[in-house]
Parts: sequence; C-alpha cells; structure tokens
Amino acid sequence: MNFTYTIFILLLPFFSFLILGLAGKWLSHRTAGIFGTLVLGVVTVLSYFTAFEYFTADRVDGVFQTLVPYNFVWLPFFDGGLHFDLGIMLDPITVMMLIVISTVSLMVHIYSFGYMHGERGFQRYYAYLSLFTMSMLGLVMATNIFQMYMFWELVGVCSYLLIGFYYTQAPAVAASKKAFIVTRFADLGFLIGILFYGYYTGSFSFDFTNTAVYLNGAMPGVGADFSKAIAGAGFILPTALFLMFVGGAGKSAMFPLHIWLPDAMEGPTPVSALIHAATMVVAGVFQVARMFPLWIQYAPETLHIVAWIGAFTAFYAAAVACAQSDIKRVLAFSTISQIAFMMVALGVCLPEGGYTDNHASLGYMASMYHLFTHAMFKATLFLCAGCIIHAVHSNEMEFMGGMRKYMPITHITFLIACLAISGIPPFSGFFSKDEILVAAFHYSSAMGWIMTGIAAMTAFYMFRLYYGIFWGTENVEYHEHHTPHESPAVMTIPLILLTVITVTVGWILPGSFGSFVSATGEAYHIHLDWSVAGTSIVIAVIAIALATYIYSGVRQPIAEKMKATFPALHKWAYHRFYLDEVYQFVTHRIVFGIFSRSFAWFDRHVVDGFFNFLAWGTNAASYSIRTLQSGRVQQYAFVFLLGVLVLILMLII
Amino acid sequence: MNFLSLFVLIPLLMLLSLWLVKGTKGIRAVMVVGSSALLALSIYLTFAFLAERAAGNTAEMLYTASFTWFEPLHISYSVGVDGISVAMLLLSGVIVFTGTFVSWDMCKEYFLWFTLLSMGVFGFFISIDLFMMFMFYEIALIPMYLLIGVWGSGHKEYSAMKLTLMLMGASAFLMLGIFGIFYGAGGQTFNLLDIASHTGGATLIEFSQQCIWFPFVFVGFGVLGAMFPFHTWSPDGHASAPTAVSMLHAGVLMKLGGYGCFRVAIYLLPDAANELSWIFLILTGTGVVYGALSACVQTDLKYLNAYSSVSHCGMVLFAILMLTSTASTGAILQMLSHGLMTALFFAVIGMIYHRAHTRDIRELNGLMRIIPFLSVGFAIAGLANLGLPGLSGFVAEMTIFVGAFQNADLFHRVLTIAACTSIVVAAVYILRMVGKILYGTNVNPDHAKLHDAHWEERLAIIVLIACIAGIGLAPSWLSNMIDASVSPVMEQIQAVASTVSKSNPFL
Amino acid sequence: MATTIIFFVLAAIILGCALLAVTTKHIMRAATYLLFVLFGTAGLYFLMGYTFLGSVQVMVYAGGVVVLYIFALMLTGRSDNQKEKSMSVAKKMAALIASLCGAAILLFVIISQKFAATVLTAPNEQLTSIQTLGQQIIASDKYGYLLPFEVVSVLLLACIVGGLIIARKR
Amino acid sequence: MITINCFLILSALMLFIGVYGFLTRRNTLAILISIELMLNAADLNFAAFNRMLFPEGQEGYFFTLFSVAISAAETAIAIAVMINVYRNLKNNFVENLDKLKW
Repeated sequence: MNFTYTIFILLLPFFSFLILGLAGKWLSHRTAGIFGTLVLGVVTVLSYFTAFEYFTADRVDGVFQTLVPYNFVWLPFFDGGLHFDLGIMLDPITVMMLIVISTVSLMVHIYSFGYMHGERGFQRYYAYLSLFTMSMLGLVMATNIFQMYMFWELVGVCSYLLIGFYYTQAPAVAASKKAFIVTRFADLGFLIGILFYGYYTGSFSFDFTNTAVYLNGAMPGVGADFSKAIAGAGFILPTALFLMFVGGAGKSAMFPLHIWLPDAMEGPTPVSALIHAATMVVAGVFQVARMFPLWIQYAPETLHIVAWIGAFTAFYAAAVACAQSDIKRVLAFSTISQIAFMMVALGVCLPEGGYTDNHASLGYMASMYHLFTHAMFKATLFLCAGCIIHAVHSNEMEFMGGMRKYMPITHITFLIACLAISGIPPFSGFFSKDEILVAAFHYSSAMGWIMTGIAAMTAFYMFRLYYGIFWGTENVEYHEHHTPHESPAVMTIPLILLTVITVTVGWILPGSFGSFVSATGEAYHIHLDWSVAGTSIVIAVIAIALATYIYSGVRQPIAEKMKATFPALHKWAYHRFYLDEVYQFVTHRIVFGIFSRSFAWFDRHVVDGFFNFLAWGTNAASYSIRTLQSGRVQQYAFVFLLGVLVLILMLII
Repeated sequence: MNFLSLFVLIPLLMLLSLWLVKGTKGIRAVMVVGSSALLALSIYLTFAFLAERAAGNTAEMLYTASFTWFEPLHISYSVGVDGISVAMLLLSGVIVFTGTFVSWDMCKEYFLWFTLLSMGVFGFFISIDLFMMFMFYEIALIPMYLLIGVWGSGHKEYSAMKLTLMLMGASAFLMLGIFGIFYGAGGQTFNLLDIASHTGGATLIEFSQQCIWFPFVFVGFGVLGAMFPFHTWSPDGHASAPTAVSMLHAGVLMKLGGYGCFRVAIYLLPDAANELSWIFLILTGTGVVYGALSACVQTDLKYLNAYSSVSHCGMVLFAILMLTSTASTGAILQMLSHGLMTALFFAVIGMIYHRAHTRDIRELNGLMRIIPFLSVGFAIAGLANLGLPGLSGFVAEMTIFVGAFQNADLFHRVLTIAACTSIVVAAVYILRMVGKILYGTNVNPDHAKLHDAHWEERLAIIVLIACIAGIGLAPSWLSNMIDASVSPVMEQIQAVASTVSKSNPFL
Repeated sequence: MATTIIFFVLAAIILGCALLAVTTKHIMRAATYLLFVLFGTAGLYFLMGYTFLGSVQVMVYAGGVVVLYIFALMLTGRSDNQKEKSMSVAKKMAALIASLCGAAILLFVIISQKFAATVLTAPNEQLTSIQTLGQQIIASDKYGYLLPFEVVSVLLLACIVGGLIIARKR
Repeated sequence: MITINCFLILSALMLFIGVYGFLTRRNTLAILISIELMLNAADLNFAAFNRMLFPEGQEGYFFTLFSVAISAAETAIAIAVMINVYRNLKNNFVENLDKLKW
C-alpha cells in the first residue's frame, strides 16, 4: 500500500488556485465557483479515501504507522546537517485533520456559492479559498517543522487576503492587516524556536526517534557535540518548544495574542467559518500536538504553563463573549475560548515515568477530539450566522430577535450546534468536552473546576446569543422593511450536513475516536467518567436555564438590570477589557511614534546630517580659500613678489 | 577569445549601434536585441556552468582567461566565473532586460548611459582582477550621476550629487584597500585567485596588514551595499532616480557591494574578517532593524522601499559576516532575491508615479479597482518583500537565519534574533503601504481614470514575478550552485575560525 | 669725472621721473614722466658708448612706445578716467613696504657681490661698431643672431596683425 | 667712479619703483607704464653687464636690442587690448576686469 496519490491532495487545490487566479478574469462566476468546488470535491474524496486506507491498514505494535510517501530536500542548508524538506507525512492526527479541513472546506465552497452570489471578485474569492485549502493541508501533512512554518505563513497570508476580501472597506483592510501582523509577530517566536530546535537537535524533522538519541549525546559521531546536547536537553529544548508555542498562540489566538481574531470577522462569513473557526486557528493546537512527544518528555513543566495560559484565555474570552452584541464577535470569542479548551487539554497531560502514557496523556486525545467536533459545530454556527446576516444585512443583535419564524432550518441547525458546544448529550461537543474535563481533573481539581465553570459560561453566552437571535425582542420595524427569508438550498444543505455530523459523531462512534487518535498511538478506549460528565451536564443545563430565564422573553428586565447594576463591568467586557486600545497604544504610540519616528528623524537629521555636514564643510572650506583666487592681477603680483623675496632670502641666508 | 568577454562586448556594440541609429524605433530595436542577447547569454552561461560542474569540473573559477594589460603594475584583464558570479550575471541580465522595457519611452542619451552602466555591472561580475573590478565599478558609477541628475525627479541634482559623492568617497576607501591588499600580498599580482591561494607571486598577507585593510575594503564596498550608517545616499538617490535606474541601482548596483565584500574583503582577508567582523556585525545588525523601523513612517513610496532596501541589503552584509557556509549562501540568495523584488517594486512604483504623478502614500487610494494589474504586481512585490513562502524572500531569509544560528555564542545569537525581528517590521510597513494605496476607495477624481499597464510594462512585471516565484519555488539548484562556490571562501575562514576574536568585547 | 657727474645727473632724472610716473594721479603726466625716464636711460646708453642702442631706445621707446601710449590715452580719455582714485592706504603701504624690502634685499645682494672693479671710462666709438652689429645680426654662424632676429620679425608681424584684430571695431 | 654697482643699484631702484607702481595703480595703462619701467631696468642691466664686465662681447647689447623690440610689440598688443576693454567697459580700471572669474 502506498499513498503516493496523496500528493494530489496538495497539487489539485494549488492548480485550482493558479487557474482561478490567473484566468479568473475570463471565467464567469458560475464556472469559477463550480470549478473550485469540484476540485475541492475531488480533494475531499481523496482525503476520505486516504483516511479509509490509513485507518484500515494494519497496525504495527498496536500503533498506526507514520508514513512518508514523499520527502525531498527542497532547500539544503550546509551547516549542522540541516536541510529544509518538503514532503507528505501521514499519521493519525494528520489524517484526522485532512478530514476536518476537506469537509469544512467543501461545505464552505458550496455555501459560498450562495453566500457570495454576485459579489465582485467571486473568482478571486474561490482562488483564495483554494490556496488556503492547499496551504492548510500542506501544514498538517508537513514532514518537518520548517515545512510546517512555511505553510503556516501561507495560511497566514490567505487569512490576510480573505479577511481583506472587501478591500474597499476600511475596517476589513485594518482587520486583515492586524491579523497578519499579530500572527507574524507571534511567528517570530515560532521561527526562533525552530532555529534553536534545529541547531541543538540537528534536524527539523518530526521523526523524533533520532532527536532523543541526539539529545542524549549518544548518536554516533556527535561526541564532539556532547555539550550541545546537554544544553539542549536541560534548558534549550523547553525554551525552543515554548517559542514555537508562542507562534501557535498567535495563530490560535491565545491571550494576549488573541486580539486579531475578533476583528478578523470583517471577512466574509464563510471565510470566518473555514479559517477563523474550524481550521487555521487550530493550527496552534495542532502544532503543540505535533511536537507533543517532545513536550511531554522534555518539557512537561512548560507544557503546564501552556495549560494555564489556555485556561486564562478560555475564561477571558468567555467573559467577553457574554457582553458582545455583534453575533460574529460572540462566535469569535467563543472560538477563542474553545481553542483554549484544546490548549488546556494538551497542557494538562502528564508524563508517566518520563514518557507518554495514554491514560496520563488523555488530554492529547481529548484535545484532538474536541478539535474535530468543534470544527464541525463551530462551522455550523458560523454558516448559520452567515445565513442570518445574509437575511438581515447586519451583524448586530438589535436588528434580529424572533428570527425563528423566518428561518426554520437555520434555527434548528443553530440550536443543535449550540447544544453541542454547551456540552449537552448526545451531541458531539459533550463527548469531547467531557474528555477535556476528565483530563483537567486528572491534572488538578482546581483546573478541573475552572474548566467546568468556563464550560458553564460557554453554555450561558451561547444561549444568550441563540435567544438574542431567534427569540427575544424582535426588531419589528426593521423586519417590516426587510422581511428576512430562509437562505437558498445551496446554503442550507451544508448546514444540514454539518449538523448531521455534529449530531451523530458523538454517539454513533462513542469511544472509537480514541482508537484512531491517542497520545501513544495505541488504541485507547474512551469511557465516560459519569461523575465529571454528570456535573458538567448539570452545570450546563443550569447555565442554559439561566440564559433562557434572562434572555428568552420579549422583554428582558433582568438583562437590563444587570447592565445597570454593573455598568463598568459590562462596559469593560464589551470593550474586551480595552486590550485593543493597549495594543494600539503600544504599537502606534511607542513603536511607531517613538522608535520609528525617532529613527527616521535620526536618519534624516543626524546620519544624513553628518554627511551633509561633510559636504557643507568641504564647500565652506572651498569658499574660504577661494578668495585667494581673486582674479586680481595685482594681488597675484604682490603674492608673487613676496614669494620671490622669500625665496631669495632663503637662498642668500 | 573568452566568451565571458561578450558580457562587456555586447554593451559596447549596443553603445555603438545606439550612436548610429536614428529614431525611437531604432533605439528600441537596439535595446531589445541587446538586452535580450545579454539575458540569453547569461541563461546560456548558467546552463553551461551547471553542465560543466555536473561534468566534474571542480576548478574554483571556470572559463578563466587573462591577458596582461599594464605590465609595470601587474594589471591584467582577467575574467572567470563561479557560481556566485553566474547568479549575479543572471540577475543583471534579468534586470537589464526588464529595465529596458520599463524605460520604453526614454531618449537615446538615456539609453547610452543606461547601457554603459550595464557594461560596468557585467564587467564587475566577470572580473577576477582586483584592478579591473575597481575600474568597472567606477564605470558603473558615473552614468548613475547623469541618469539621476538629468532624467530624475524631485531634488534630482542634490540626490545625484549626494549619491555620486558618497560612492566616490567609498571608492577612495576601496582603492586604498585594494592597493593595500596588492602590496600586502607582495605587489606581484592583482589576481584574486592568486592572492587567495598565494600563487603567482602573491604571498600571505600579514595579520596586522589584514586588520588595516579589511575595514577599508569592507566599508568601501559596504557603502554601495547600503551599510549603516553609510546608507543615506540610498533613500535620496532611489527617490530621485528614474524608474529603470532605480531598478538597476537597487537591483544590481547595490549587489556589487555585497559581492565585493564577500569576494574581496572576506576571501582575501580571512583573518581580519574573523577578528573584526564583530564591529561590522553590530553596524549591519543595527542597519537591518533600523532600516525596517525607519521604513514604517515613510510617506513616499520610493523612500519606503529604499529604507526597506537598507534593511534587506543590511541583511546581506550581516549574513556574509556570520562567516558560515549557510549564511553566506543565504546572503547571495538574498542578493538575488532582493535584486528581483526590489526591481519589481521600483518598477511598479515608477509606473504608478508615471500615471498618478504622486508617490505620496497619503494621496493614493483604492488603486486596486483602477489599475488592477499594477496593483497585483505591487502586492506580489510586497509579499515577496515580507518573506512570503513560495517567493524568493522566504528562501533567502530562512537560509540566512539558519546559517546565522550556527554561531552558538550569545553575541551572534542576540544579533541574529534582533535581525529576525525585521521580518515582523517588514510585514508592518509593507501591509501599511499596501493597505493604504491599493485598498480602500479612491477619493481623488484625477486618479479615477488611470490606465492599466501597457504590454511592455506587463512583460517586465511578469518576467520579474516569474523569476521571484521561480527562485521561491525551486531554490535548491541555485542554492547548491552558490554553496559550491562559497566553500573555497569558507575554507579560508575555517583555517582561522578556531581563533576567537580578541578584540571583540562581547565574547 | 665728467662721466661720473653725467651719470649721477642722469640717475637722478631717471629715479625722480620714475617715482613721479608711478605716483602722479594724472595718467597723461605719468606717460610724460615715462618719456623722461626712457630718455634718461638712452642717455646712459650713450654714456656707456652704445650709441646705436641709445638711438634705438630714443626712436623705438621714446618715439614709438610713448606716442602709442599717448594715443591710447587720448582714445580712452574721458575726464573721470584721466584722474584715477588711489588705492587704499593700507594697500599702498603694503606695496611700499614690499617694494622697499625687495629693493633692500636686491641692493644687499648687489653690494655684497664682488664684481670686477671696472670703471666706466669715456665713450669709445670703437667699442661696438655699427658694422659689426649689422653683420652679426644677420649672421647664421656662431655668435650670429639671425634666428632671434627673424623670430622677432615674426613676432612684430604677429603684433601688427594681432593689434589690428583686437582693436578693430566690430 | 662709476662701477657696475652704480648701474645695478640704479636699475634695482628703478625696478622696484616699477613694482610699486604695478601694485598700486588702478588704471591699466598706468600699470603698463610701470611694466615699462621694470623692463627698462632690466634692459639697463643687460647693457651695463655687457659694457662693464665683458666689453669685447655683444650678447647684452643684442639682448637689449631685442628686448626693446619685444617690449614695443607687447605694448602695442596691450594697448590694443586696453582699447578694446575700454570700448566694452567704458573704463580701464583693473578691478573691473573680472569677467573671466565667473
């Protein structure tokens, strides 16, 4: 069995990008959309086929084999035995990601056909989507950390291009710029981490079997590098991993690098669903999962720092989400919070005797599971939001309310997705979130309770959103002018498909996810811990009930009262605790205002001034000695005479 | 007759024909034929060179030829190429070719100087005689003055004067350095290879002598390579120069600096390079960050790109001074990459300026809707500039960083990490510029009816983008070719690398 | 003795007139004083027995050159031009001091030199005859001056032409 | 007792009177007159050296002769120039002759 056809999973979207990008001008919207979607359909089929083949293949020692169908040296480096490879690597999480990405991407392709109908730049939109899909697939199929970085940058650019798709609108341009620069800043950490890692381990590869040997100084021929290896094992490797995590934190919107994600909602909503909910933003989680063997073996303490960062982010984002009025913003903060759940799940893993163990590292599986389920239901939520925005022409909740009668399909799918994210059985989110909570309790009960609390907050704000849109106070006046209507089938079908996945994936295959993806690679049977699950269900139901009580009515006296009682808290939460303003201050006032401006001034006036001074000095000196050449013959004669006299005197004395 | 000399002969023939022909058509015909011939020659050279190497010819320089030009001073006309020169010749060929199309409407005298400049550049890269290198360097310099001073814009006389004076000042340093090397090596030969290998009457240059001449040579070439703090000619010069001259200048002429630093300063004075590199590392490292930060607040497109060039060219010298094989390879790649993308940048900026009559970022808006082709070219140039994977900048920068990280001490580490930050700052200024001028909606009615690129402009832009993407997608052949030629220099360095710089207070 | 007296008289005339020529404000007078200086010099040539030289001096210099000056002065003569404003005192003093120093140095050199102590005697017609001069000036052998003579002739011709061209009205 | 020194001293004084005139006069014609004085001093020296030290030779004699001829030529040209200058500038002052400076 070989997987050489997997190369087409990368090549097809790339060619689709080239064709749509270069020839898009001469294609009709319809042709371009169908072409892009068809190509993606083929990619999806290939991905499913790959998954089928991969997971049905025999295990070796109870572990799915890591396969490398392609790997070649793309860019050789000439020192330290390093080289930059490109290739394709297949292991369980890669294959899982292939399914996630291709599924969501295909849904978004189909959905966009309706959502983006008649938009200017339709072909360009599909070209970008293709490029993004290619980059994201390349990212997850990377054979080495540098290839990952390369595609990481590419998805960043795609994200930039797609957020700024409506480039004539200033907020979209600003948001795209912000997204790119913040993630780029984080990627600096990633890059430096890679450089450290590469230098001290002598490889960029994800094949960690050599790394261990190298770090222990036992690799043949590296005796001279023993000191390097010691340093690497003790301090450098955790540092390098943490720096890489900084990159991941940027992409996955961990506090304090999350600020770009809410703004990224300026992009078209399907893009938000694909990039900023389901796929690209989980790249950070994927990266930590990819480097997990190293984390757990060499840097478990640092991994726990990651967990706490995740926990704080989850709490912060949930708190902010409770106060937002823009539905996409709520979903964005919800995404941040959920990704932070995944990060926590990875962070709470414990090494068992210094090595990976399925039970101690339950969080790894939980995290990947949640990644999978979250991608589906969050994509649903975003696509529903897209339908609503499409119908109402606004993002603000005040223009909505009572939408359930206009948009039944959207309503149902949205509700199911909300139940899933709140962790209500039998929907998929329950199973994955439960595993995360179990893992958190396994690490420490404090962490466990914190995460349970945040899960309750999740349920609360999601139902606040749900009621705000579909129940609550209807903006009757507005709806009379623009009567909302259900979206066309091309938009609702993806919703229904994704919802089906959300509904079924948890209970049809209970416990089977662990047999595909787990920390050690050996099959791990998930069994629900009902003490944890029960608690979380109860708390979630209470939170939902609370939200129902406060927000479901036509009049919402309690909500008004709460707003009035804690005006400062509400205001701060609404303004996201003014973090954006802090960043704005630091970047504009300090970096640009102080450093850049003073450098530019220094350059023009001091450095350049110095050279101008040299020129001026030469000029002034010339002017001053110029008077000697007065052009007056008598003066010349006088000087000549004096000269002659002096010469004579010198001769006779 | 060695076929490398064609690189000098073709421009000479072009000069002659330009002098003889009349009318715009004739001039264009001569220029297109000539520059295509140069491009074809450089592509042929690349293939021939690779074939020769593949056939097992491991001589350091291929196609060498030499004849004595002035016996008493041992000056000879010596030519030869290695992988680095081949890469540079290819770059020059591409830039001259595209530059011709970009300056399509220019007059005869302009093209005469333009061709003379090209001749100097090509001559520089094929020379392996120090004196001839210097001479071609000077040949390349003088036309610049006239091209900027006559056909420029803005404060053109001031800029032209400043540029020429600073580069002339640098060449004074350089001349001292070259004579220092010549006499330090026994005063018998100007030939690079002989001096490096102590043959042909050359002797080992004493350490104390090397330490004297290294700063002269490095600063001499470094000024041309926009080394901080000798970079100030670059913003003014580029801002005033006509489009194709900016392209040629930033794309090729600034590469003379990096190439010279590597070929002369590092290669011939390895001990001093090892000893004194720290001073210049601090300067170039500062320049990398400083140029990038300064670019953030510029309002003139050309100034912005000029400061960005200061940053990127600073990276070239920075990488060279890291004295590792990878970093040096990266430096050469960066020269190629920067040459191409900055040429593209200047070309598009020039075209926009030609249409909109302003380069002020604050006055341009929403060009994407009006002139989509140019805007896309501009955006691609910007993305290449900030190191998008798949375009050339990424390849070069990554090679440099990996190479720079091979120096394990804290001093080099800190500087490398500082240099890495420039790629973030690059994203800031590029996106700021792209966001301001391409995106948004146009508010200036004068700009509403601008026409998009003509065919000749499209050709130039497409060729440059193709080259950028070509390097970005398939870098390894280039990287291997360059590295094979970097290794002789690195052998010189390896011989002395074990001694730690005594003068460096940070070690 | 008579020679001595004549010499000193002539010397006094030369020096006096020279001083007046360079100090007088009136340019016409300066030209006249120059005439006297030139006459005085001619007198010295006669005193030395160089009668031909003296005659040439009188004819060419005193007769030709000075007349040229006077014509030039009359051609350029405007009343405000005739009387020049003198230079600043400082400049004059500087020139005076420099000249005096120069003279002092030169006199010191002359006096400190030991020349042959020949004394000027009465004019001797046989000293240099016109015939000898006539022969030598067109002789091309040793001590012949044909070449310089021809060169000077060409020079003079060139002067005539040049003078005409320069001064001609355009 | 007229020795050569008497001639030399006389010519030295005449020379420096000429120099003084050259330095102090502003009218170009006056400057020319000063130059004539200096030339005359030199002529006198030639003649005196010939007469007093080498009376059998004629070199000094001829030098003086040619010198007279050349100074006449020089004067002619100079005066032609001056007249031309006067036509253009309406005066003859030396400080006005600075057009070549620029």
